[in-house]
Amino acid sequence: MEIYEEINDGIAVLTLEGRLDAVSSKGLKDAVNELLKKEKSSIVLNMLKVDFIDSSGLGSLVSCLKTVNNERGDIRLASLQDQVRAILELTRLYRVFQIFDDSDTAVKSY
Amino acid sequence: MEIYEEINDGIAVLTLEGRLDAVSSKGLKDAVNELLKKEKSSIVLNMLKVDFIDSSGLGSLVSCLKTVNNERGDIRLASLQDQVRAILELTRLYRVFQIFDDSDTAVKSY
Amino acid sequence: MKKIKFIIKSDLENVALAGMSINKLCSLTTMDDSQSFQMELCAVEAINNSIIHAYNNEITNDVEIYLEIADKYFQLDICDRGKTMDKDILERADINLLKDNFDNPEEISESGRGLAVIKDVMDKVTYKSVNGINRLTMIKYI
Amino acid sequence: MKKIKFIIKSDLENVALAGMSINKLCSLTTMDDSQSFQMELCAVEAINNSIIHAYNNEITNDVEIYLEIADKYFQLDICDRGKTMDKDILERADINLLKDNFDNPEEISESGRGLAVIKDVMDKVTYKSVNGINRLTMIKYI
Ligand SMILES: Nc1ncnc2c1ncn2[C@@H]1O[C@H](COP(=O)(O)OP(=O)(O)O)[C@@H](O)[C@H]1O
Ligand SMILES: Nc1ncnc2c1ncn2[C@@H]1O[C@H](COP(=O)(O)OP(=O)(O)O)[C@@H](O)[C@H]1O
Repeated sequence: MEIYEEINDGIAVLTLEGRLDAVSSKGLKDAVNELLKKEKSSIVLNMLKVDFIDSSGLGSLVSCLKTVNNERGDIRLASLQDQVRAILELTRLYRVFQIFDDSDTAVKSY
Repeated sequence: MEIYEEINDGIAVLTLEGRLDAVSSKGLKDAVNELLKKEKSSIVLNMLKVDFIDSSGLGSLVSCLKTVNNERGDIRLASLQDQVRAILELTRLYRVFQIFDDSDTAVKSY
Repeated sequence: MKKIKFIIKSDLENVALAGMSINKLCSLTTMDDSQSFQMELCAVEAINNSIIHAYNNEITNDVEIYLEIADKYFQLDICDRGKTMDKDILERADINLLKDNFDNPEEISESGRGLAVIKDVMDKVTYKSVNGINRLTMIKYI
Repeated sequence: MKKIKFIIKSDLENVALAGMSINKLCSLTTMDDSQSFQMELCAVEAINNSIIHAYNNEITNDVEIYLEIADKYFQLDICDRGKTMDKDILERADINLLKDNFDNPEEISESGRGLAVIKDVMDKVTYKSVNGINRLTMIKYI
Protein backbone atom coordinates (compact mmCIF):
# COMPACT_ATOMS: atom_id res chain seq x y z
CA MET A 1 0.00 0.00 0.00
CA GLU A 2 1.09 3.56 -0.70
CA ILE A 3 0.45 6.23 1.94
CA TYR A 4 0.60 9.93 1.08
CA GLU A 5 0.53 12.62 3.76
CA GLU A 6 -0.90 16.08 3.29
CA ILE A 7 -2.05 18.89 5.59
CA ASN A 8 -5.40 20.36 4.61
CA ASP A 9 -6.80 23.32 6.66
CA GLY A 10 -4.58 22.18 9.54
CA ILE A 11 -5.96 18.62 9.43
CA ALA A 12 -3.68 15.72 8.51
CA VAL A 13 -4.98 13.73 5.55
CA LEU A 14 -3.47 10.34 4.81
CA THR A 15 -4.33 9.14 1.34
CA LEU A 16 -4.11 5.35 1.12
CA GLU A 17 -3.71 3.45 -2.13
CA GLY A 18 -3.96 -0.30 -2.57
CA ARG A 19 -4.63 -3.11 -0.13
CA LEU A 20 -5.09 -2.53 3.60
CA ASP A 21 -4.20 -6.02 4.79
CA ALA A 22 -1.84 -7.96 7.03
CA VAL A 23 1.13 -6.74 5.00
CA SER A 24 0.29 -3.05 5.00
CA SER A 25 -1.40 -2.56 8.37
CA LYS A 26 1.86 -1.85 10.15
CA GLY A 27 2.65 0.90 7.65
CA LEU A 28 -0.62 2.62 8.47
CA LYS A 29 0.05 2.47 12.20
CA ASP A 30 3.54 3.88 11.62
CA ALA A 31 2.19 6.74 9.53
CA VAL A 32 -0.35 7.64 12.23
CA ASN A 33 2.33 7.51 14.91
CA GLU A 34 4.48 9.86 12.83
CA LEU A 35 1.58 12.33 12.73
CA LEU A 36 1.15 12.13 16.49
CA LYS A 37 4.84 12.94 16.94
CA LYS A 38 4.14 16.10 14.96
CA GLU A 39 1.16 16.71 17.27
CA LYS A 40 -1.31 16.09 14.51
CA SER A 41 -4.06 14.02 16.10
CA SER A 42 -7.02 15.15 13.98
CA ILE A 43 -6.67 12.79 11.08
CA VAL A 44 -8.61 11.95 7.92
CA LEU A 45 -7.98 8.75 6.00
CA ASN A 46 -8.83 9.19 2.33
CA MET A 47 -9.62 5.62 1.27
CA LEU A 48 -10.82 6.29 -2.28
CA LYS A 49 -8.10 4.06 -3.70
CA VAL A 50 -8.22 1.30 -1.10
CA ASP A 51 -9.59 -1.59 -3.13
CA PHE A 52 -9.20 -4.35 -0.56
CA ILE A 53 -9.42 -4.59 3.21
CA ASP A 54 -9.35 -7.65 5.46
CA SER A 55 -9.73 -8.13 9.20
CA SER A 56 -6.09 -7.20 9.83
CA GLY A 57 -6.73 -3.97 7.96
CA LEU A 58 -9.80 -3.34 10.08
CA GLY A 59 -7.70 -4.12 13.15
CA SER A 60 -5.16 -1.49 12.15
CA LEU A 61 -7.94 1.10 11.78
CA VAL A 62 -9.18 0.26 15.29
CA SER A 63 -5.65 0.37 16.63
CA CYS A 64 -5.04 3.79 15.09
CA LEU A 65 -8.34 5.07 16.45
CA LYS A 66 -7.40 4.02 19.97
CA THR A 67 -3.98 5.61 19.69
CA VAL A 68 -5.26 8.98 18.50
CA ASN A 69 -8.19 8.91 20.96
CA ASN A 70 -5.60 8.74 23.71
CA GLU A 71 -4.21 12.04 22.40
CA ARG A 72 -7.73 13.48 22.27
CA GLY A 73 -7.70 13.21 18.49
CA ASP A 74 -9.84 11.32 16.01
CA ILE A 75 -9.56 9.28 12.83
CA ARG A 76 -12.29 9.98 10.29
CA LEU A 77 -12.72 7.90 7.17
CA ALA A 78 -13.50 9.32 3.74
CA SER A 79 -14.42 8.03 0.26
CA LEU A 80 -14.83 4.35 1.04
CA GLN A 81 -15.28 2.04 -1.92
CA ASP A 82 -18.56 0.13 -1.72
CA GLN A 83 -16.95 -3.18 -0.88
CA VAL A 84 -14.75 -1.71 1.82
CA ARG A 85 -17.77 -0.01 3.35
CA ALA A 86 -19.65 -3.32 3.23
CA ILE A 87 -16.97 -5.00 5.38
CA LEU A 88 -17.14 -2.17 7.93
CA GLU A 89 -20.88 -2.73 8.01
CA LEU A 90 -20.59 -6.50 8.28
CA THR A 91 -18.35 -6.15 11.32
CA ARG A 92 -20.40 -3.24 12.76
CA LEU A 93 -17.22 -1.16 12.85
CA TYR A 94 -18.95 1.67 10.97
CA ARG A 95 -20.42 2.47 14.38
CA VAL A 96 -17.07 3.55 15.82
CA PHE A 97 -15.81 5.57 12.89
CA GLN A 98 -17.18 8.78 11.48
CA ILE A 99 -17.42 8.13 7.76
CA PHE A 100 -17.68 10.85 5.09
CA ASP A 101 -18.38 10.81 1.37
CA ASP A 102 -15.22 12.68 0.54
CA SER A 103 -12.02 13.87 2.09
CA ASP A 104 -12.91 17.61 2.06
CA THR A 105 -16.12 17.03 3.98
CA ALA A 106 -14.21 14.92 6.49
CA VAL A 107 -11.64 17.70 6.93
CA LYS A 108 -14.36 20.31 7.41
CA SER A 109 -16.09 18.15 10.02
CA TYR A 110 -13.27 18.90 12.47
CA MET B 1 -17.65 -18.28 -25.36
CA GLU B 2 -21.17 -17.22 -26.26
CA ILE B 3 -22.09 -16.94 -29.95
CA TYR B 4 -25.20 -15.05 -31.05
CA GLU B 5 -26.48 -15.21 -34.63
CA GLU B 6 -28.35 -12.42 -36.35
CA ILE B 7 -29.15 -11.50 -39.95
CA ASN B 8 -28.52 -7.86 -40.77
CA ASP B 9 -29.37 -6.58 -44.31
CA GLY B 10 -29.08 -10.18 -45.51
CA ILE B 11 -25.60 -10.59 -44.02
CA ALA B 12 -25.02 -13.07 -41.20
CA VAL B 13 -23.52 -11.45 -38.12
CA LEU B 14 -22.07 -13.69 -35.41
CA THR B 15 -21.57 -11.79 -32.18
CA LEU B 16 -18.91 -13.46 -30.05
CA GLU B 17 -18.58 -12.94 -26.30
CA GLY B 18 -15.72 -14.12 -24.13
CA ARG B 19 -12.54 -16.02 -24.91
CA LEU B 20 -11.71 -17.29 -28.40
CA ASP B 21 -9.30 -20.04 -27.39
CA ALA B 22 -8.65 -23.77 -27.64
CA VAL B 23 -11.91 -24.47 -25.78
CA SER B 24 -14.20 -22.29 -27.87
CA SER B 25 -12.64 -22.47 -31.33
CA LYS B 26 -14.66 -25.54 -32.29
CA GLY B 27 -17.88 -23.70 -31.39
CA LEU B 28 -17.00 -20.93 -33.80
CA LYS B 29 -16.29 -23.37 -36.62
CA ASP B 30 -19.58 -25.12 -35.93
CA ALA B 31 -21.50 -21.82 -36.00
CA VAL B 32 -19.93 -20.89 -39.33
CA ASN B 33 -20.73 -24.32 -40.77
CA GLU B 34 -24.35 -23.90 -39.67
CA LEU B 35 -24.49 -20.61 -41.58
CA LEU B 36 -23.08 -22.27 -44.71
CA LYS B 37 -25.80 -24.91 -44.51
CA LYS B 38 -28.29 -22.05 -44.65
CA GLU B 39 -26.35 -20.70 -47.65
CA LYS B 40 -25.12 -17.71 -45.68
CA SER B 41 -21.49 -17.31 -46.70
CA SER B 42 -21.13 -13.54 -46.32
CA ILE B 43 -20.33 -13.35 -42.65
CA VAL B 44 -19.39 -10.66 -40.14
CA LEU B 45 -17.85 -11.53 -36.78
CA ASN B 46 -18.65 -8.87 -34.21
CA MET B 47 -15.76 -9.25 -31.75
CA LEU B 48 -16.49 -6.29 -29.48
CA LYS B 49 -16.81 -8.58 -26.48
CA VAL B 50 -13.97 -10.96 -27.28
CA ASP B 51 -11.51 -10.14 -24.51
CA PHE B 52 -8.97 -12.88 -25.14
CA ILE B 53 -7.67 -14.69 -28.19
CA ASP B 54 -4.81 -17.17 -28.50
CA SER B 55 -3.21 -18.97 -31.43
CA SER B 56 -5.94 -21.64 -31.44
CA GLY B 57 -8.48 -18.86 -31.69
CA LEU B 58 -6.55 -17.33 -34.58
CA GLY B 59 -6.42 -20.79 -36.14
CA SER B 60 -10.19 -21.08 -35.97
CA LEU B 61 -10.57 -17.71 -37.69
CA VAL B 62 -8.26 -18.87 -40.49
CA SER B 63 -10.11 -22.17 -40.72
CA CYS B 64 -13.47 -20.40 -41.01
CA LEU B 65 -12.09 -18.05 -43.64
CA LYS B 66 -10.91 -20.98 -45.76
CA THR B 67 -14.24 -22.75 -45.43
CA VAL B 68 -16.33 -19.75 -46.48
CA ASN B 69 -13.88 -18.80 -49.24
CA ASN B 70 -14.57 -22.20 -50.75
CA GLU B 71 -18.22 -21.19 -50.94
CA ARG B 72 -17.22 -17.85 -52.48
CA GLY B 73 -18.05 -16.10 -49.23
CA ASP B 74 -16.01 -14.05 -46.81
CA ILE B 75 -15.49 -13.53 -43.10
CA ARG B 76 -15.06 -9.90 -42.09
CA LEU B 77 -14.06 -8.90 -38.58
CA ALA B 78 -15.57 -5.99 -36.66
CA SER B 79 -14.97 -4.11 -33.41
CA LEU B 80 -11.74 -5.75 -32.32
CA GLN B 81 -10.52 -4.91 -28.85
CA ASP B 82 -7.05 -3.34 -28.93
CA GLN B 83 -5.30 -6.38 -27.52
CA VAL B 84 -7.00 -8.76 -29.92
CA ARG B 85 -6.07 -6.54 -32.82
CA ALA B 86 -2.48 -6.45 -31.56
CA ILE B 87 -2.24 -10.26 -31.78
CA LEU B 88 -3.60 -10.22 -35.33
CA GLU B 89 -0.90 -7.68 -36.13
CA LEU B 90 1.84 -9.63 -34.36
CA THR B 91 1.03 -12.70 -36.45
CA ARG B 92 0.45 -10.64 -39.62
CA LEU B 93 -3.01 -12.19 -39.92
CA TYR B 94 -4.60 -8.75 -40.25
CA ARG B 95 -3.41 -9.02 -43.84
CA VAL B 96 -5.87 -11.80 -44.69
CA PHE B 97 -8.94 -10.42 -42.94
CA GLN B 98 -10.89 -7.32 -43.76
CA ILE B 99 -11.25 -5.56 -40.42
CA PHE B 100 -13.86 -2.88 -39.67
CA ASP B 101 -14.39 -0.51 -36.77
CA ASP B 102 -17.94 -1.68 -36.17
CA SER B 103 -20.34 -4.36 -37.20
CA ASP B 104 -22.62 -2.08 -39.28
CA THR B 105 -19.75 -0.87 -41.43
CA ALA B 106 -18.64 -4.46 -41.93
CA VAL B 107 -22.17 -5.44 -43.02
CA LYS B 108 -22.39 -2.51 -45.43
CA SER B 109 -19.02 -3.44 -46.95
CA TYR B 110 -20.64 -6.48 -48.61
CA MET C 1 -16.46 -28.07 -13.50
CA LYS C 2 -13.21 -26.10 -13.41
CA LYS C 3 -10.44 -26.63 -10.90
CA ILE C 4 -7.17 -24.99 -10.04
CA LYS C 5 -4.80 -25.34 -7.12
CA PHE C 6 -2.58 -22.54 -5.83
CA ILE C 7 0.47 -23.10 -3.64
CA ILE C 8 2.25 -20.29 -1.84
CA LYS C 9 5.01 -20.20 0.73
CA SER C 10 3.70 -19.08 4.10
CA ASP C 11 4.80 -15.49 3.70
CA LEU C 12 2.13 -12.82 4.05
CA GLU C 13 3.64 -11.12 0.98
CA ASN C 14 2.23 -13.93 -1.19
CA VAL C 15 -1.33 -13.88 0.13
CA ALA C 16 -2.52 -11.11 -2.19
CA LEU C 17 -1.46 -13.20 -5.20
CA ALA C 18 -3.87 -15.96 -4.30
CA GLY C 19 -6.55 -13.49 -3.20
CA MET C 20 -6.45 -11.43 -6.38
CA SER C 21 -6.48 -14.56 -8.55
CA ILE C 22 -9.52 -15.91 -6.74
CA ASN C 23 -11.33 -12.59 -7.05
CA LYS C 24 -10.65 -12.54 -10.80
CA LEU C 25 -11.84 -16.13 -11.26
CA CYS C 26 -15.18 -15.27 -9.69
CA SER C 27 -15.89 -13.49 -12.98
CA LEU C 28 -16.32 -16.97 -14.48
CA THR C 29 -19.45 -17.31 -12.35
CA THR C 30 -22.53 -15.16 -12.00
CA MET C 31 -21.07 -13.47 -8.91
CA ASP C 32 -20.94 -9.68 -8.98
CA ASP C 33 -18.00 -7.50 -7.88
CA SER C 34 -19.18 -7.38 -4.31
CA GLN C 35 -19.47 -11.16 -4.02
CA SER C 36 -16.10 -11.60 -5.73
CA PHE C 37 -14.58 -9.27 -3.17
CA GLN C 38 -16.09 -11.36 -0.40
CA MET C 39 -14.64 -14.58 -1.85
CA GLU C 40 -11.23 -12.89 -1.94
CA LEU C 41 -11.74 -11.71 1.63
CA CYS C 42 -12.55 -15.21 2.89
CA ALA C 43 -9.58 -16.69 1.05
CA VAL C 44 -7.26 -14.04 2.49
CA GLU C 45 -8.61 -14.47 6.05
CA ALA C 46 -8.14 -18.22 5.91
CA ILE C 47 -4.68 -18.07 4.35
CA ASN C 48 -3.58 -15.41 6.86
CA ASN C 49 -4.78 -17.71 9.65
CA SER C 50 -2.75 -20.62 8.30
CA ILE C 51 0.35 -18.45 8.07
CA ILE C 52 -0.04 -16.62 11.36
CA HIS C 53 -1.63 -19.23 13.63
CA ALA C 54 -0.83 -22.62 12.11
CA TYR C 55 2.70 -21.75 10.99
CA ASN C 56 3.43 -19.06 13.56
CA ASN C 57 4.64 -16.73 10.81
CA GLU C 58 7.46 -19.01 9.68
CA ILE C 59 7.74 -18.30 5.97
CA THR C 60 9.16 -21.59 4.73
CA ASN C 61 5.99 -23.67 4.80
CA ASP C 62 3.40 -24.30 2.10
CA VAL C 63 -0.20 -23.16 2.08
CA GLU C 64 -2.28 -24.96 -0.54
CA ILE C 65 -5.47 -23.46 -1.89
CA TYR C 66 -7.91 -25.55 -3.93
CA LEU C 67 -10.50 -23.71 -5.98
CA GLU C 68 -13.41 -25.49 -7.58
CA ILE C 69 -15.94 -23.66 -9.73
CA ALA C 70 -19.09 -25.60 -10.51
CA ASP C 71 -22.44 -24.47 -11.88
CA LYS C 72 -24.03 -24.34 -8.48
CA TYR C 73 -21.18 -23.67 -6.07
CA PHE C 74 -17.80 -22.05 -5.53
CA GLN C 75 -15.51 -23.97 -3.19
CA LEU C 76 -12.26 -22.96 -1.54
CA ASP C 77 -10.14 -25.36 0.50
CA ILE C 78 -7.23 -23.87 2.45
CA CYS C 79 -4.71 -26.45 3.64
CA ASP C 80 -1.71 -26.27 5.92
CA ARG C 81 0.49 -28.73 7.84
CA GLY C 82 0.97 -26.54 10.89
CA LYS C 83 -0.65 -26.38 14.30
CA THR C 84 -4.19 -27.73 14.20
CA MET C 85 -6.95 -25.37 15.27
CA ASP C 86 -9.32 -26.33 18.06
CA LYS C 87 -12.59 -27.04 16.24
CA ASP C 88 -14.59 -25.24 18.94
CA ILE C 89 -13.08 -21.94 17.84
CA LEU C 90 -14.67 -22.27 14.43
CA GLU C 91 -17.98 -23.40 15.89
CA ARG C 92 -18.15 -20.49 18.28
CA ALA C 93 -17.16 -17.84 15.75
CA ASP C 94 -20.22 -15.67 15.04
CA ILE C 95 -20.43 -12.18 13.63
CA ASN C 96 -23.36 -11.44 15.95
CA LEU C 97 -21.40 -12.38 19.04
CA LEU C 98 -18.33 -10.19 18.52
CA LYS C 99 -18.02 -8.68 21.97
CA ASP C 100 -17.29 -5.13 20.92
CA ASN C 101 -18.54 -2.27 23.05
CA PHE C 102 -19.04 0.36 20.40
CA ASP C 103 -19.60 3.09 22.97
CA ASN C 104 -16.05 2.78 24.15
CA PRO C 105 -13.46 2.43 21.39
CA GLU C 106 -10.92 1.30 24.01
CA GLU C 107 -12.90 -1.92 24.34
CA ILE C 108 -13.03 -2.70 20.65
CA SER C 109 -10.85 -5.60 19.68
CA GLU C 110 -8.13 -5.24 17.07
CA SER C 111 -8.42 -8.87 16.00
CA GLY C 112 -10.58 -11.96 16.22
CA ARG C 113 -12.98 -11.23 13.35
CA GLY C 114 -11.59 -13.49 10.60
CA LEU C 115 -13.50 -16.70 11.20
CA ALA C 116 -16.71 -14.85 12.04
CA VAL C 117 -16.53 -13.00 8.73
CA ILE C 118 -15.85 -16.24 6.85
CA LYS C 119 -18.85 -17.95 8.48
CA ASP C 120 -21.07 -14.98 7.74
CA VAL C 121 -20.10 -14.72 4.08
CA MET C 122 -19.91 -18.41 3.20
CA ASP C 123 -22.77 -20.89 3.13
CA LYS C 124 -20.83 -23.80 4.57
CA VAL C 125 -17.54 -23.83 6.49
CA THR C 126 -15.87 -26.96 7.85
CA TYR C 127 -12.45 -27.72 9.32
CA LYS C 128 -10.76 -31.12 9.32
CA SER C 129 -7.34 -32.39 10.21
CA VAL C 130 -6.29 -35.67 8.58
CA ASN C 131 -2.75 -37.09 8.58
CA GLY C 132 -1.31 -33.77 9.69
CA ILE C 133 -3.05 -31.82 6.95
CA ASN C 134 -5.45 -29.17 8.23
CA ARG C 135 -8.16 -28.25 5.75
CA LEU C 136 -10.63 -25.39 6.01
CA THR C 137 -13.39 -25.90 3.43
CA MET C 138 -15.57 -22.96 2.45
CA ILE C 139 -18.52 -23.29 0.09
CA LYS C 140 -20.65 -20.59 -1.46
CA TYR C 141 -23.72 -21.70 -3.39
CA ILE C 142 -24.35 -19.71 -6.56
CA MET D 1 9.86 -10.99 -4.52
CA LYS D 2 6.42 -12.64 -4.72
CA LYS D 3 5.83 -16.21 -5.81
CA ILE D 4 2.85 -18.42 -6.46
CA LYS D 5 2.47 -21.82 -8.06
CA PHE D 6 -0.63 -22.96 -9.94
CA ILE D 7 -1.46 -26.58 -10.66
CA ILE D 8 -4.16 -27.64 -13.07
CA LYS D 9 -5.21 -30.98 -14.49
CA SER D 10 -4.35 -31.21 -18.18
CA ASP D 11 -7.85 -30.31 -19.33
CA LEU D 12 -8.16 -27.34 -21.68
CA GLU D 13 -11.17 -26.20 -19.61
CA ASN D 14 -8.78 -25.24 -16.79
CA VAL D 15 -6.32 -23.21 -18.84
CA ALA D 16 -8.32 -19.98 -18.64
CA LEU D 17 -8.18 -20.16 -14.83
CA ALA D 18 -4.41 -19.95 -14.83
CA GLY D 19 -4.37 -17.43 -17.67
CA MET D 20 -6.82 -15.04 -16.07
CA SER D 21 -5.03 -15.25 -12.73
CA ILE D 22 -1.71 -14.45 -14.34
CA ASN D 23 -3.21 -11.51 -16.23
CA LYS D 24 -4.64 -10.13 -13.00
CA LEU D 25 -1.36 -10.53 -11.13
CA CYS D 26 0.43 -8.43 -13.74
CA SER D 27 -1.35 -5.49 -12.11
CA LEU D 28 1.13 -5.88 -9.25
CA THR D 29 3.82 -4.74 -11.67
CA THR D 30 4.15 -1.67 -13.86
CA MET D 31 2.82 -3.61 -16.85
CA ASP D 32 -0.13 -2.06 -18.67
CA ASP D 33 -3.25 -3.90 -19.88
CA SER D 34 -1.69 -4.76 -23.19
CA GLN D 35 1.41 -6.29 -21.61
CA SER D 36 -0.73 -8.16 -19.08
CA PHE D 37 -2.73 -9.60 -21.96
CA GLN D 38 0.50 -10.74 -23.59
CA MET D 39 1.66 -12.47 -20.39
CA GLU D 40 -1.68 -14.29 -20.26
CA LEU D 41 -1.32 -15.18 -23.93
CA CYS D 42 2.14 -16.69 -23.44
CA ALA D 43 0.99 -18.64 -20.40
CA VAL D 44 -2.01 -19.98 -22.29
CA GLU D 45 0.06 -20.92 -25.35
CA ALA D 46 2.57 -22.81 -23.24
CA ILE D 47 -0.04 -24.57 -21.11
CA ASN D 48 -2.02 -25.53 -24.21
CA ASN D 49 1.16 -26.99 -25.69
CA SER D 50 1.79 -29.09 -22.57
CA ILE D 51 -1.77 -30.40 -22.65
CA ILE D 52 -2.05 -30.97 -26.39
CA HIS D 53 1.46 -32.01 -27.37
CA ALA D 54 3.15 -33.30 -24.21
CA TYR D 55 0.07 -35.05 -22.78
CA ASN D 56 -1.71 -35.74 -26.06
CA ASN D 57 -4.93 -34.28 -24.64
CA GLU D 58 -5.21 -36.81 -21.81
CA ILE D 59 -6.88 -34.86 -19.04
CA THR D 60 -5.58 -36.71 -15.99
CA ASN D 61 -2.09 -35.23 -15.85
CA ASP D 62 -0.79 -32.19 -14.00
CA VAL D 63 0.52 -28.98 -15.51
CA GLU D 64 2.42 -26.86 -13.00
CA ILE D 65 2.85 -23.15 -13.49
CA TYR D 66 5.35 -21.17 -11.41
CA LEU D 67 4.96 -17.41 -11.32
CA GLU D 68 7.64 -15.16 -9.88
CA ILE D 69 7.20 -11.39 -9.72
CA ALA D 70 10.35 -9.44 -8.94
CA ASP D 71 11.15 -5.75 -9.25
CA LYS D 72 12.91 -6.20 -12.54
CA TYR D 73 11.32 -9.27 -14.12
CA PHE D 74 8.22 -11.40 -14.45
CA GLN D 75 8.91 -15.12 -14.81
CA LEU D 76 6.63 -17.98 -15.82
CA ASP D 77 7.72 -21.62 -15.75
CA ILE D 78 5.37 -24.16 -17.32
CA CYS D 79 6.12 -27.77 -16.34
CA ASP D 80 4.78 -31.10 -17.53
CA ARG D 81 5.84 -34.75 -17.29
CA GLY D 82 4.70 -35.71 -20.77
CA LYS D 83 6.47 -36.12 -24.11
CA THR D 84 9.58 -33.97 -24.27
CA MET D 85 9.73 -31.42 -27.05
CA ASP D 86 12.60 -31.46 -29.50
CA LYS D 87 14.63 -28.36 -28.52
CA ASP D 88 15.18 -27.45 -32.18
CA ILE D 89 11.49 -26.64 -32.51
CA LEU D 90 11.81 -23.86 -29.97
CA GLU D 91 15.02 -22.59 -31.48
CA ARG D 92 13.56 -22.42 -34.97
CA ALA D 93 10.30 -20.76 -33.93
CA ASP D 94 10.33 -17.18 -35.24
CA ILE D 95 7.44 -14.84 -35.89
CA ASN D 96 9.25 -13.48 -38.95
CA LEU D 97 9.60 -16.91 -40.50
CA LEU D 98 5.97 -18.05 -40.36
CA LYS D 99 5.55 -19.36 -43.87
CA ASP D 100 2.17 -17.87 -44.60
CA ASN D 101 1.33 -16.78 -48.11
CA PHE D 102 -1.07 -13.95 -47.37
CA ASP D 103 -2.09 -13.65 -51.01
CA ASN D 104 -3.68 -17.06 -50.89
CA PRO D 105 -5.69 -17.80 -47.75
CA GLU D 106 -5.66 -21.50 -48.66
CA GLU D 107 -1.96 -21.55 -47.85
CA ILE D 108 -2.28 -19.93 -44.46
CA SER D 109 -1.66 -22.31 -41.62
CA GLU D 110 -4.26 -22.88 -38.93
CA SER D 111 -1.63 -23.68 -36.30
CA GLY D 112 2.07 -23.47 -35.52
CA ARG D 113 2.17 -19.91 -34.16
CA GLY D 114 2.31 -20.52 -30.39
CA LEU D 115 6.05 -20.77 -29.78
CA ALA D 116 6.80 -17.98 -32.26
CA VAL D 117 4.41 -15.67 -30.41
CA ILE D 118 5.96 -16.62 -27.06
CA LYS D 119 9.47 -15.91 -28.34
CA ASP D 120 8.37 -12.59 -29.81
CA VAL D 121 6.62 -11.38 -26.66
CA MET D 122 9.05 -12.64 -24.03
CA ASP D 123 12.62 -11.50 -23.49
CA LYS D 124 14.04 -14.93 -22.72
CA VAL D 125 12.61 -18.38 -23.41
CA THR D 126 14.33 -21.66 -22.53
CA TYR D 127 13.24 -25.30 -22.45
CA LYS D 128 14.79 -28.02 -20.31
CA SER D 129 13.91 -31.59 -19.48
CA VAL D 130 15.34 -32.97 -16.23
CA ASN D 131 14.28 -36.23 -14.59
CA GLY D 132 11.20 -36.46 -16.76
CA ILE D 133 10.05 -32.94 -15.96
CA ASN D 134 9.83 -30.66 -18.97
CA ARG D 135 10.11 -26.99 -18.11
CA LEU D 136 9.51 -24.02 -20.40
CA THR D 137 10.86 -20.87 -18.75
CA MET D 138 9.68 -17.48 -19.99
CA ILE D 139 11.08 -14.22 -18.66
CA LYS D 140 9.90 -10.68 -19.31
CA TYR D 141 12.08 -7.86 -17.98
CA ILE D 142 10.13 -4.97 -16.53
N1 LIG E 1 -5.67 -21.97 10.58
C1 LIG E 1 -5.60 -21.86 11.92
N2 LIG E 1 -4.76 -22.65 12.61
C2 LIG E 1 -4.67 -22.56 13.95
N3 LIG E 1 -5.41 -21.72 14.69
C3 LIG E 1 -6.26 -20.89 14.07
C4 LIG E 1 -6.41 -20.93 12.66
N4 LIG E 1 -7.33 -20.01 12.33
C5 LIG E 1 -7.75 -19.44 13.46
N5 LIG E 1 -7.11 -19.95 14.53
C6 LIG E 1 -7.34 -19.55 15.94
O1 LIG E 1 -8.61 -18.93 16.00
C7 LIG E 1 -8.50 -17.59 16.51
C8 LIG E 1 -9.53 -16.69 15.84
O2 LIG E 1 -9.19 -16.53 14.47
P1 LIG E 1 -9.81 -15.32 13.64
O3 LIG E 1 -11.27 -15.27 13.90
O4 LIG E 1 -9.39 -15.48 12.22
O5 LIG E 1 -9.18 -14.01 14.26
P2 LIG E 1 -7.64 -13.57 14.40
O6 LIG E 1 -6.86 -14.35 13.38
O7 LIG E 1 -7.66 -12.10 14.12
O8 LIG E 1 -7.24 -13.88 15.81
C9 LIG E 1 -7.07 -17.19 16.27
O9 LIG E 1 -6.61 -16.21 17.16
C10 LIG E 1 -6.34 -18.53 16.44
O10 LIG E 1 -6.11 -18.80 17.81
N1 LIG F 1 5.14 -28.60 -24.57
C1 LIG F 1 5.39 -29.29 -25.71
N2 LIG F 1 5.66 -30.60 -25.66
C2 LIG F 1 5.88 -31.30 -26.78
N3 LIG F 1 5.88 -30.75 -28.02
C3 LIG F 1 5.61 -29.45 -28.15
C4 LIG F 1 5.36 -28.65 -27.00
N4 LIG F 1 5.14 -27.39 -27.42
C5 LIG F 1 5.25 -27.40 -28.76
N5 LIG F 1 5.53 -28.64 -29.21
C6 LIG F 1 5.76 -29.01 -30.64
O1 LIG F 1 6.06 -27.81 -31.35
C7 LIG F 1 5.12 -27.58 -32.40
C8 LIG F 1 4.87 -26.07 -32.56
O2 LIG F 1 4.19 -25.57 -31.44
P1 LIG F 1 3.44 -24.19 -31.52
O3 LIG F 1 4.34 -23.19 -32.14
O4 LIG F 1 2.93 -23.85 -30.16
O5 LIG F 1 2.22 -24.41 -32.53
P2 LIG F 1 1.01 -25.46 -32.45
O6 LIG F 1 0.87 -25.86 -31.02
O7 LIG F 1 -0.14 -24.67 -32.96
O8 LIG F 1 1.39 -26.60 -33.34
C9 LIG F 1 3.91 -28.37 -32.01
O9 LIG F 1 3.11 -28.73 -33.12
C10 LIG F 1 4.51 -29.57 -31.30
O10 LIG F 1 4.93 -30.54 -32.23
